Amino acid sequence: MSEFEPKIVAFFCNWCTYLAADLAGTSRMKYAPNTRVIRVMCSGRVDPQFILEAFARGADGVLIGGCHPNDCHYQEGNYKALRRFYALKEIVRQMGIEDERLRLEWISAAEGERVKIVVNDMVGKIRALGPLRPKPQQEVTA
Amino acid sequence: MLAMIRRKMKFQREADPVWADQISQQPGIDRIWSCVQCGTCSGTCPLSIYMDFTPRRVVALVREGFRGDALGCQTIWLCASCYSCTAHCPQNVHITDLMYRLKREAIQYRMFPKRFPIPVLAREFFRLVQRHGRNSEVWLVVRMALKSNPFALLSMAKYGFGLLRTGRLSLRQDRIQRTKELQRELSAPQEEPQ
Amino acid sequence: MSEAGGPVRIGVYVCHCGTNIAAVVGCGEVADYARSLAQVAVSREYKYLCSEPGQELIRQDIRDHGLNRIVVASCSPHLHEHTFRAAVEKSGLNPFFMHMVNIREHNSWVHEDRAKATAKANDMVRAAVRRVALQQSLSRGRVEINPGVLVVGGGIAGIHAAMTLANAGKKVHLVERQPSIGGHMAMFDKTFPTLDCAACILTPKMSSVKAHPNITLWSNAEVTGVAGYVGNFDVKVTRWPRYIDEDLCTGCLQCVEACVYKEARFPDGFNMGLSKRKPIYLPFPQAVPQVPVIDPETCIQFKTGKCKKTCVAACADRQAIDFQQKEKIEQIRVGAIVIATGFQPFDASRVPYYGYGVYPNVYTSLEVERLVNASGPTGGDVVLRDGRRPKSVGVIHCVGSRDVDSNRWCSRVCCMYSLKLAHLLKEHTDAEIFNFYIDMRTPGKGFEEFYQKLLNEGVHFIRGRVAEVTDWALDPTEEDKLVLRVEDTLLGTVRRIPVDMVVLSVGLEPHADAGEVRRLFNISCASEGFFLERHPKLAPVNTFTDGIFLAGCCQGPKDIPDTVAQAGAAAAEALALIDAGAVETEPNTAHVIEESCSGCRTCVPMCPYNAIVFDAAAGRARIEQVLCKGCGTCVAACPSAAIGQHLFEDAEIFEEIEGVLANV
Amino acid sequence: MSTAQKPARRDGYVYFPGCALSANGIAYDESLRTLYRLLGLGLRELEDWNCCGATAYMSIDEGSAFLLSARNLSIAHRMGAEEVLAPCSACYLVLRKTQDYVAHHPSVRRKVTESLERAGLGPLNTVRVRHPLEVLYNDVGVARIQSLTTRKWRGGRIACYYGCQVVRPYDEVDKPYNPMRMDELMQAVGAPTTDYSLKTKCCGGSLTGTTAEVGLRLNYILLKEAARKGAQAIVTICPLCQFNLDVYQKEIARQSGERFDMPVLFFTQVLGWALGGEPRELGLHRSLAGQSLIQRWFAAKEEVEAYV
Repeated sequence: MSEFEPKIVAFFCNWCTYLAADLAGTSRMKYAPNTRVIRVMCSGRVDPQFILEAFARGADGVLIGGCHPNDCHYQEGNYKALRRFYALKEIVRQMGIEDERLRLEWISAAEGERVKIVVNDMVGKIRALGPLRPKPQQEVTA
Repeated sequence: MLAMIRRKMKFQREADPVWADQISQQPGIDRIWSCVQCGTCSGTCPLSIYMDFTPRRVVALVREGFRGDALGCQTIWLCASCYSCTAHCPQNVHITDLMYRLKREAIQYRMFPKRFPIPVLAREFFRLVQRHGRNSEVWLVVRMALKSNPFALLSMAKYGFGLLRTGRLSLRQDRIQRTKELQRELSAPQEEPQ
Repeated sequence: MSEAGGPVRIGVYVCHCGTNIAAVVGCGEVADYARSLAQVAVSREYKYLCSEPGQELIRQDIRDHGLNRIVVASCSPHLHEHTFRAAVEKSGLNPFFMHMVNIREHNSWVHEDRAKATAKANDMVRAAVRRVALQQSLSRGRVEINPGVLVVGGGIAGIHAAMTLANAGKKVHLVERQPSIGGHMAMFDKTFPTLDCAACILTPKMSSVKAHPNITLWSNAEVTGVAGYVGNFDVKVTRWPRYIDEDLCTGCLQCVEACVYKEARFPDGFNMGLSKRKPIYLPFPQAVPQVPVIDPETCIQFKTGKCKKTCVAACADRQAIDFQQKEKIEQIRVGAIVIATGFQPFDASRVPYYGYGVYPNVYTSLEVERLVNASGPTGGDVVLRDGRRPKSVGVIHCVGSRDVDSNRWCSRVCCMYSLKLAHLLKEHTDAEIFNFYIDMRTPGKGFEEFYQKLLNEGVHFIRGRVAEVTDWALDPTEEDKLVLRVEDTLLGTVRRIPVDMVVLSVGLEPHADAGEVRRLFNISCASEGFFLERHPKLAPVNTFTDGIFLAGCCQGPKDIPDTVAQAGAAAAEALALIDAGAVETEPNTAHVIEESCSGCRTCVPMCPYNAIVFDAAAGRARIEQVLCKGCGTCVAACPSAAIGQHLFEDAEIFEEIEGVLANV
Repeated sequence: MSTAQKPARRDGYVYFPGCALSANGIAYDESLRTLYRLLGLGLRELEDWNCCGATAYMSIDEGSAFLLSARNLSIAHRMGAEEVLAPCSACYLVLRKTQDYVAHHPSVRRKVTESLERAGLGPLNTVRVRHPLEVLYNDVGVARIQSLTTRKWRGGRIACYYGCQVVRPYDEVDKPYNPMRMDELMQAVGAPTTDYSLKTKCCGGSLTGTTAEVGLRLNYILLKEAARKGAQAIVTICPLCQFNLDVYQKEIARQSGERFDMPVLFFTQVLGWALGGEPRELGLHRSLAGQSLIQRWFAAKEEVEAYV
């Protein structure tokens, strides 16, 4: 039985985090091969349904990467993403999915190193948590 | 005359690149690979003027794997751990830690220069603290000189007297109360040589 | 253009990129795997897909096998998406039926485990195959290009770019923050390695800028707002008051003469504070425009309101002096922007052990440029702050460069300008000169020859980074000197060298406000803070924002020849854009699916570009395609799923999600 | 400068004297205790403390070196301390370094935790390591020390000598280059200071004993430059520096053929005297060099005059 390899779906914005991942590549940094990157133009494009769908289809974690505050290529798409993220985080928590499995990171085009650190860190934490298994439905106490 | 002529060429077979890799595993020392050989460490070191290899050259020796030179040199024993090199290094090489690392290995393999008093003092100090839990480096120096070196005694005696008179030197061994506790703590199973 | 009706037939192409991909990802396995997927008609691996034969391979398959969807698994779409779209388009297929999978930057270059890397590539290819099947035929929009160009920064880079564009007949607006153009080059004495006088090269160009009918020069001004997009940038420029009307001033300078301050009292910025100026002053003799400026911080009229205003009297009926002048906002529309905002010299006081600001005889290289200049503060006579003439000088290279505590990068020009200053100081003072370097970097044309010249002039070259500049003396020869303590790494021994004067060769770094400028123009910075080019080799003067180009040291340290060459390249890119007359835009805009729109208006405030309008009559939202930039924020926000985004439709992204997870 | 005094620690500062302050540097211990009393600050001695290991221990066995400090930090934690005061530079650095390595290197953390458990000692947690210079500067403040000054300084100009391990490689006590906090404190009690370029140069530590010609030369340079800059005394924050400059001064003078009569004092002695402490309780009689000057400057029966 081989070690559990978490599968992480990553939504990276075209202008910052996707380029940062490109930079990590051109700099030949090494990080865990567990992410599957889906490119969107802006983190603001990430529909909460995408995230729930990813968890439903078997993702062990979801990572959203956008531009730093004030740096959005589309002025403020990342703020929209952030607002949505807070709401979604609460929903995901109530579903019994651990916090470490859903993450939003601001990574600029210059921060290839950050992609490496974030991915490795997230993979480590999710590996420790184990595969995402539906928890026995807990009574939600508001 | 011919006896003074020494071969200085280094053959690649003398180099031990694996050793260099091992040494650089230790936190902080991994930065030796970033060294650009600028010599800031040697320039800022108050003791480099007495060393057989300047600190910069020690980094070069380690990187190239010349273990014998790096462990046998006087440099590491002249290092007073003032951290000036570490603070000044433009590449953040932890040179002081490298010196400590080399000292440990030199003592372990008894590769320090003969009749060099510093490693002897360090070992003596180590043993005393292990046993009693207390000791003072300076105090030990004075005491050792008073006891062991008859020539030094002549010049040292006057310090000893001055210190005794001003209440700054006692020949009584100070010790902690719970020596057992300390020894238990220090009794870790010996790990691989550091 | 084919609308690709009929059953979906997908071709999958896996690129080896030599060994760049193939060394880590099992390309053959990926191609075999792809062949097993539904709707895949052809699957191949190839050594270099971006090569002409590689592209032809795809086109041939489209013709022979009737492919109507293409997946290319190779490098980043940022590098070659346009290449493969063009290849597909050439065969008659709509270019947006092609989708790229990044198995190089995001895979083979960052992973080592072959099995895991190959599995990841399989997942990504599977997702692409599922998504591409849904992709639709799209057409690009067309945007007319405004023929004007904005050049930001009036140093040598901005000047050269502006002149090139203006000579090609384009209308150029040149905006400079300082009261005069000229930048750092205007402060230099000579230029390396030819030793020709900087002013002799630069000042004619500065005058030409002012005289050129196609150039509008706004000095003492800053860009304070940028909106719009390639071809149609709406730029706001704030022209700060200089309290002298540029149109009325004749540049006679009688006002400066007449100022109530008979003596110049205030540090002169152009001369690095080594001389004084009055509250009303011309930045330097060759300043362009030749119009003085009033410094409200020191002018008595501004401070007390009770000055005799002798300057106004001297100006007489020209009436150019205007204490009431306010900043003026100019609004212009341009098609392209060249950013040439330059660098700032490293602040030497950040290296405390070199004593800058502590010992008066420690100078920065820029101060020495002024000191050796014939029109400088001492008329070219090298006299120290304490009045002595130096008999010995130490020039320290790499101050604020190659140092993790300040800036990690090599500033590229310091070795050469240090050699130049050593030569000039020797020439002016006949002092004994010591250059302290870590590595001597002379890789330009004529540079090594210049180094040889200096070696033969008797300048000392000591390989070692100076550890400290100090005043403690060990013996009489060191009394009243600055002592440099350094390891001469070639001798392998530490030396103490007493000198009268120390020159710190400071590095180049991004402007302190480079981050704000970057946001203003919506471009990126590299980790050092210099502006990021789109690709170091393929698009060195482009940015990731179409229509914005880079020139000079704002992109990274470089010398004058390289700066001018880059400025020419930036101007040429801007010209190519403008002369095309129009530019095609990505079709990735959002669109309202009318039958689903409930008219809730959630989307309307989401759009930062006001592209969404609510059609009250129809009770539905509508998206203006020209204004939409394609971020997709409104798509994610729509509660009725009534907004789609071309190229990033919900269904396509869901397929990708399911695709990457299909084997879980 | 804020004059507001932070509330004193509940039970005062937990104080780790270390071996040097109990032997050759006893004057530092005496003056520190006196000064704290005059400032109304409590000092509780760290119970059954052991030697920090200094530089020698690091040269033999780094792991054990960290364990020595770990025991002290663990005892401090058990005493309910959030902070431990370490006046000796070697002690300060080793404790501080141990914390750093425990925090950042999992292998060190593991070994320390296991060893403490084996010895029945508690966890380290986050006891903060502090140096009296920084405590006096930050917690008490220059202004308060100035306001509490009761004696007029009658001594000469001072060279403030910080030495090495307190300002490097950690910079919490003062800046690594041209530190000024001790200078400011000295000026606050009226003692003029010189611009001393060697204030962070190394005294050579125990080299004075092991390789005398090297160690003495370093101290010769320190003394000579202080004198050249017009200093009549050197004030230190480290027992080893004080020891070297004080005890070997006569020998240095003999070998160099130059005359030195330079009192080498602890900064706590100067501050303690300015605040009204008596010379004997400040250990001023324990200096070897410049004793006649010391007796002249620090007269016992100085009438208390309001000074500020």
